[in-house]
Amino acid sequence: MSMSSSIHNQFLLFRDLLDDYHDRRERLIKASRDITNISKKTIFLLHRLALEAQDASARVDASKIGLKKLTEVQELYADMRDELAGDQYWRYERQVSPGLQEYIEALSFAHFLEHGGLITYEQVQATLCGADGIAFFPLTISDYLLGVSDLTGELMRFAISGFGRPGGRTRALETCIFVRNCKSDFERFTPYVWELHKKQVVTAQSLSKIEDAAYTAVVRTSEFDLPAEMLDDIVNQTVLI
Amino acid sequence: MSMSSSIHNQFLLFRDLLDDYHDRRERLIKASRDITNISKKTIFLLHRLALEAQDASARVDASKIGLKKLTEVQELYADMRDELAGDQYWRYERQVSPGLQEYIEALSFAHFLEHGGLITYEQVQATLCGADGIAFFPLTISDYLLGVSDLTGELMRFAISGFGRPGGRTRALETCIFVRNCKSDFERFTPYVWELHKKQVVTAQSLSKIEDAAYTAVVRTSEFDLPAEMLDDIVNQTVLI
Amino acid sequence: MDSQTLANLHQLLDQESDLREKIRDQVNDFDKKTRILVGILSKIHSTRSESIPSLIQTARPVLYSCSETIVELASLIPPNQFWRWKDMWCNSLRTAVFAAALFEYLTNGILISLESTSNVLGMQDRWKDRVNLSAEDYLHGLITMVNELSRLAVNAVILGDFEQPLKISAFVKDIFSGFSMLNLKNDTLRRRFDSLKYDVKKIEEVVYDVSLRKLVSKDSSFQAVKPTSNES
Amino acid sequence: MDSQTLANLHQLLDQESDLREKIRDQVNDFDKKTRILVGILSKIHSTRSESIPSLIQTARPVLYSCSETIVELASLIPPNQFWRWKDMWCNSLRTAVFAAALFEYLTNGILISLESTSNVLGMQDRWKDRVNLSAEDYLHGLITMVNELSRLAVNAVILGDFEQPLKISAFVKDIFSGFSMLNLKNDTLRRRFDSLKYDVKKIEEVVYDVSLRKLVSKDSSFQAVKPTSNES
Amino acid sequence: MDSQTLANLHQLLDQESDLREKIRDQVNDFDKKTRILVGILSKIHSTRSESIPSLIQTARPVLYSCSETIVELASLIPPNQFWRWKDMWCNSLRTAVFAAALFEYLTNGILISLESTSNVLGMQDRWKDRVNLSAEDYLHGLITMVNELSRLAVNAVILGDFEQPLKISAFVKDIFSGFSMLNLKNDTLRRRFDSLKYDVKKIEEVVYDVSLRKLVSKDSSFQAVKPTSNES
Amino acid sequence: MDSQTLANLHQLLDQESDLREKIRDQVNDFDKKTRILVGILSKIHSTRSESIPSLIQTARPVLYSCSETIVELASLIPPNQFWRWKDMWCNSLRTAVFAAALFEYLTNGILISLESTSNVLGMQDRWKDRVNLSAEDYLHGLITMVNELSRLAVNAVILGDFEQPLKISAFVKDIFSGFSMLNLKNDTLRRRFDSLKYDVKKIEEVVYDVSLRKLVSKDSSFQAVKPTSNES
Amino acid sequence: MDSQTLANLHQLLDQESDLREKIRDQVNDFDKKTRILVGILSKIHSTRSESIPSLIQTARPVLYSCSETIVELASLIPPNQFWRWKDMWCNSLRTAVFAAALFEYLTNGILISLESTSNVLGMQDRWKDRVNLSAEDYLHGLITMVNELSRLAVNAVILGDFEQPLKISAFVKDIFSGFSMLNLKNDTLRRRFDSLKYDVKKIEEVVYDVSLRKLVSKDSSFQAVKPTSNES
Amino acid sequence: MDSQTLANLHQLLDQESDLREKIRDQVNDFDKKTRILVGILSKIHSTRSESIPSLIQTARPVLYSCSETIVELASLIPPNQFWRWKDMWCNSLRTAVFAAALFEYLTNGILISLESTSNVLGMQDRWKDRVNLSAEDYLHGLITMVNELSRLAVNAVILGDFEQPLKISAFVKDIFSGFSMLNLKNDTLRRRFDSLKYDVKKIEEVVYDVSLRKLVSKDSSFQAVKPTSNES
Ligand SMILES: [Mn+2]
Ligand SMILES: [Mn+2]
Repeated sequence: MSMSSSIHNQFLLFRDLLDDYHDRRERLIKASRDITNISKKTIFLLHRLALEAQDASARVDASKIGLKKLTEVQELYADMRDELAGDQYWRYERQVSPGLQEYIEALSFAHFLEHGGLITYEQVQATLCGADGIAFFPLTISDYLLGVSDLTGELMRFAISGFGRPGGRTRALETCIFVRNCKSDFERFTPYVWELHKKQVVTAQSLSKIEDAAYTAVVRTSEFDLPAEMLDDIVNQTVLI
Repeated sequence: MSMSSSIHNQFLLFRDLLDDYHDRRERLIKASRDITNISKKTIFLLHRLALEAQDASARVDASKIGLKKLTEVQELYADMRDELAGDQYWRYERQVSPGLQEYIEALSFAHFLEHGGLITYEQVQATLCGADGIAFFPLTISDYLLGVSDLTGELMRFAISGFGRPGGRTRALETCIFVRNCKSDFERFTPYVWELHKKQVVTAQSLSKIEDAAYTAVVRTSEFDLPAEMLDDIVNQTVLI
Repeated sequence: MDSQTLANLHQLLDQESDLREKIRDQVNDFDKKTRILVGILSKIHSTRSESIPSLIQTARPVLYSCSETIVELASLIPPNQFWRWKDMWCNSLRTAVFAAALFEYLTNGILISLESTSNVLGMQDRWKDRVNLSAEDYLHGLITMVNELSRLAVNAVILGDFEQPLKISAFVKDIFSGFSMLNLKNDTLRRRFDSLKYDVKKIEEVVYDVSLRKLVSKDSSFQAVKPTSNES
Repeated sequence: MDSQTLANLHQLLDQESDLREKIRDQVNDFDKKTRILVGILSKIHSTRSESIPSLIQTARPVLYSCSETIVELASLIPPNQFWRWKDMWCNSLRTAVFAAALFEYLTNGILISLESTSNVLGMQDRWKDRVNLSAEDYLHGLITMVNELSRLAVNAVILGDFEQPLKISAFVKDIFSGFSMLNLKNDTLRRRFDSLKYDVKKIEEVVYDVSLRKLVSKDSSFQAVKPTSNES
Repeated sequence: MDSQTLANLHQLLDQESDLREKIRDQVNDFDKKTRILVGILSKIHSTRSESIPSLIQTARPVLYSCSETIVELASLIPPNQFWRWKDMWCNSLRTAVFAAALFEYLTNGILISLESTSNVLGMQDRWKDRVNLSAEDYLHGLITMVNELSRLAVNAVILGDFEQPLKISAFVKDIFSGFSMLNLKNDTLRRRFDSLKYDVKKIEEVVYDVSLRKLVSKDSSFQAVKPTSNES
Repeated sequence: MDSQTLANLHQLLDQESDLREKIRDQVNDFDKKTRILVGILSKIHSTRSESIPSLIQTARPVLYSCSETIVELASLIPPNQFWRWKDMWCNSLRTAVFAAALFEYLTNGILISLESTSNVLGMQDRWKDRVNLSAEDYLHGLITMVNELSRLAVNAVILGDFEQPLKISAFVKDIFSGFSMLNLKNDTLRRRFDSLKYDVKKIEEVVYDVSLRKLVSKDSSFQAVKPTSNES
Repeated sequence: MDSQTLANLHQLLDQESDLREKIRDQVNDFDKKTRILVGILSKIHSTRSESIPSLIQTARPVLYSCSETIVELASLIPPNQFWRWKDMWCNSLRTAVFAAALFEYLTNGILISLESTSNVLGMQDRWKDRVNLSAEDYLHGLITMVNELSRLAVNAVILGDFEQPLKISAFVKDIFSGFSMLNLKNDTLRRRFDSLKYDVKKIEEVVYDVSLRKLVSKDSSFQAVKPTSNES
Repeated sequence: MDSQTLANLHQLLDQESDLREKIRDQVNDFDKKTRILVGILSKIHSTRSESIPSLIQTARPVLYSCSETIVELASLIPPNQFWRWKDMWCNSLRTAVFAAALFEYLTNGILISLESTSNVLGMQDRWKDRVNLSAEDYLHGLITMVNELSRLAVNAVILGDFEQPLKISAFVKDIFSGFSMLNLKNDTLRRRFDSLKYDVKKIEEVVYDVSLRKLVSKDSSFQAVKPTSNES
């Protein structure tokens, strides 16, 4: 089977190109799985620490520990930098996105514990830069929005778990307002980012659960003619006896 | 939050157990992806070599090269041996199966090229043993059947591609009979191995394609009162002119 | 395939298929026992504290009889194949763990360990590659217990027992802290752990109600709520 | 989110959305051009060899006009975002590749290289991070050409041209060997490569038919089949 | 196909198609009646106990009229084909069972039996191969009733009736423990049984709320959690 | 195909394709507006009663701006083709209906009629073959409003407003019993009607909580469950 | 809901439901007629050319009887609601178009226009807001005809008619190149257009087979691949 | 629930559950037999005509053994419950019908009737309320046979038997035109009927190939396309 050598060479080149593409894709998928795992573990860690944290400064400490753990993710992204250089990021976006969104979820949870607010797009991008200040890859608004949208689910768990702890009822109310604002703010982005629709449905469910919890607290407190804090103190004393 | 230390210790142990389980699962998933990739590349390699092979001995050589490439897979399984020791294999069966079936597909293709027949269950298991003769893990009949069932798809490609090559028509007829026997033999296993049902549907499609190809050859040859080989020769001379 | 190969594969598959049937029979049996257990235990919601011990006494033989089924399973499962078949009986096993854990709490007020549960269920170390109690099944059993305890907190108050919710609260918080230490995936355990949070919350609400009422109506007639009839 | 942040994100998303609209307009235009190309090229099946050059002459300006659209696209796409948007125009681009490759075969009887195709389509190296011809799109274009050539082999015989199938056979076998060198995944390219096998087979059948008939009826009247009217 | 076979098949398929149409008409009718029933019964949530009897009086003729539709169905269905067609009317039938069971509870405070329900709906034993009340449909009807009673417990309290939740609690627990004994393999029934658990819990919480606030006499409160008497 | 037929078909299909593009642009615009509306309206849950009017004041211009899009749509749609294109904008339209209905409830405490909603959205009778408000879309909008009101009942209590749930309860029950009368064959509407049942239950539970704790006067509480007067 | 609104909605939904039933009856009737048509037309594959006219004669009354059903439909559909209901009868209508187009080809060898088809089916311009023949349905009917003609090409050869494939080839290529010009965004139409390609190829192969074997005169063979004359 | 009701329900559900297990065992057995049948019958494609009888001889005992399973099923199913359980075995039954129909064609060249199939499978009239062969299952079996025959036409040619395709063509067209007359509302049957069209086409193409190449006598070829006699 003789083939003109120029055709042969061209197809040899294609073979290398395709093999390189598939190999790189595999490496990025694997790295992305690792990133997802670290991020999920960080979220559990943050829940654990936040639950034990009695006050704001303890929550700041919790956040710091979580952020430290997330530097492992940042290192992985630094390693992937060359694979994603130039126009390559967009070629592998679908492989990189899932892990990235999980990372953003974890990062925004840590940020919330420290600042009580939503991490900005610029702040997320800033964590994905080398020492030279150059971004490892461009952060899409879509990944940012989808990542922080997942935060609302974790905040629901945070609010429910903390319910019986000192100050938990107040925190549930605060979280309720924060999540409600998220839902309201994200709403107008849904025409632009298709998957955000589904996430908003989940956010609505989480919000409803937080509202129900806050409602329960208010209803019970309202039955007595005493300030909520005083009622809390009474309960705590009874339990301690 | 005080917790009895025995409970605490017990949950610490659970944490390690679960982390270990998830980490090992990840490692096996990654190894399985690698195995799938090597196996797929081997199948392409075998097609390439088989297409160029002019006679049986060239096909045996092709098979040898493919089998050599598959030792990479065997090494990966040797590395996984400890992870899958004792009762652990069954815990991770679902992670290991897809790659294993792809490997069996590649292996049975190489075997077919060399021997013209179906690799046996024992022969497959034998490739997955250490130097000590001990199996890395137990091979399920289900993985064996599902792996060799995929072979029929590759044989269809093999038969169609080889159609215009010297001897291709005869080989298409042989392959047709082989695949038909596979389908017939596997049929009675379908009540035992659920996924085999779907594979049989694919096998039926492949078989139909091979039959159509063989049919075309027969119909054209039948129009002339000369033996098929002589007709082939005539065609080859015309093409070469 | 030559007919010998065919026959061999066939025989192996038939053996597997037979084994599955035999396991299924045992699991049906196991299932029947745990259904009876659940039936008896559902009475705790209408039983006064003092009668709980005798209720447990009734249930204990049923729980112990589970170990017979487990022995049967252990003799059926081939070596090293624990993980292959365990899904078939894990629902029943989790229910048995739930019962054992609830017994322990109601009797001694403490959390049963995985090891003790194994013992109660008659698991033997030499079978552990065939039948054993995995951490996952143990944890599922505990969550089922907490689900039940949150109902018990409510019903105890109806029966006039204001201490039980406080005890339950302390006990369940410990378990909750234990679960918080784990890194879970998005699987059933994670989903059930999320449900556990609601149980804890419900129990806290009962504690809240009870505490405030205790103080507001110090020497309240609540204390006096006692049924007229004596039941065992 | 404060209103500034909201506004910023909004603006960015609106820009993206605008860009998509503009690209879509260009793609519609590209699509229209390639549809015309396909229309003209479908006439090869009813055109005698000698009139093929003039047929191609008619089509060439349409093909060249594609480069104008490509220039427009290149000016729209932001740096490094080639892979982000390419799916929008890849169907049109593959059709253009198909046309360029078919022209080359019909004119010179050889396979056009990726580089030449790029040139024909007016791709410029300094844009390659915005618009370029990827190997994948090039390969898809070649397969479409082979699909068409297997029809041409049949129709050439109807028109009395018994050499064309032989030429096509040799040409296509080379391409097929090239494709065989690639390691494909279970994606569209693999599926289309499978289809290519059937084209090769079809062409072989025509070669078989023609070869036998040529020999069987040596000085056959086939050779004489000539249409009466001359068309350009 | 010989023309006899064909004619037979033709007739069979046409008959089936006609029959389906006729059944559909009856089912539409049945559906209309049960929709009216549900409409009337939904008023129990805003009706004081003393007016419940007259509300039921209004609904009873509608319930009885269902038996007319059932007679029609029985005359349509060919012998032995009960199981072939029953899915078409099972929703309506379950709603009728629900109504019958709710009537019985509100009137006599007891659970209607499957047999009595059959009678109320005018089922006749000699039709049982064409139309009858299956255990499954009966149980579905009961679950719907419990769903409604958990709402009634809440609404009774709003209307100032603190005894009703206790009665409901005792009644529902009895049903619930009955269900717990059953070996429900059936998927839908199993899933709906899970919904029963939520109803029981909800009703317990209502009883808890009124007990905690001493809104009922101690005696009745105690009854609510202790429906079955002589068990250990 | 003769060239006239072809040219006609060509034109028809091109017009259709252009029209679809233009409608899509308007629908995108409509969608953006309704998303902004939903964003603003979600703030009612954290707004005290007294500030609701000013919140609505902010949202009203956005709602009114929808009528501009509707005018545009009406000018695009060819005569008689309402049913051909309506699916493209029905989601946005239903959201707009939801907003209009919620405004009406929050402002005047009454249910907006289909006709008034048409007016608010700027529908004109002379377009009814091109753009109009169908019963189905109106009903979908109402269900969305009820879904929102059940959350509002909860959130009003959080803000210390115990009367709102009672008002909502009376309002929603009225709508619910209206829906119950309708013969909903339509599958989506039927399924969403089922969601109404949950909303009604949820609101009843809120009314229960505030009644039980005497956070509202007995009278208003009674009103909430007794909207229709002369029955039983 | 006030009772007027409710009554209106009720009536609207009931009317819709009734109308759907009535349309379904007509569509069943339409369907029966087109099934008979298809039955008769399927005989073309075993009928020699000379008997085709009398076969068509048998079928023509059935085709004309379709217009009666169409009149009925036009009287049922409310003004402007063509697009609302058309999906219900579009399958039958497309089959009728197929029959009309096939008649025309077999009788006169030409392509029926959309307008003539409308006339054959008795469509009236003054109903066009209720019932009309859309371009889409017309095109679907044509594709079905081509599918049938590719079978006819094969069967004609079996019956010894070697000219028919050539005629079909010329006729179908004309249609095919017409379709190629169209901008088919519509998904089903696009997919069915792909099936056309296979038909064209199949027909070409039949022409190839008969040409190769010199079963037709050179002239006609040449015609088959050169249907359009004056293009470059 | 009173204990009698409960006990009855318990027994009913347990019986049902046991019965299901027993039926499943029989169905598994049935399935194994039919898989063996299919395995043997797939050899017809590589068996020369003269050896077909002995191949059928091998398979016949397996087919007859199916009747034993059917007897078992008939003894398990309670009176009147045919339609309740039939779905469990319908796949196996259809395969058995397929085998019986294929035997009949290969042996006698004719279509087996529904009644004969019933007899072959050992169905007894006195069981018809428990086990019988429905028209639907019979038709499914026939379609499977036609699917197989279209492959047999191809494979017979490979084995050098050019007459078989003609016989198959006549036989299948007869069945096809029978099916065309039926009013198939049933969705699955309708969809599978569509697959028949492909089979008919495929077989026609085989007949075409052998006719074109004069591999069969003109007469038999003509018969293949001309099964029905007195038509115009
Ligand atoms: Mn999450
Ligand atoms: Mn493969």
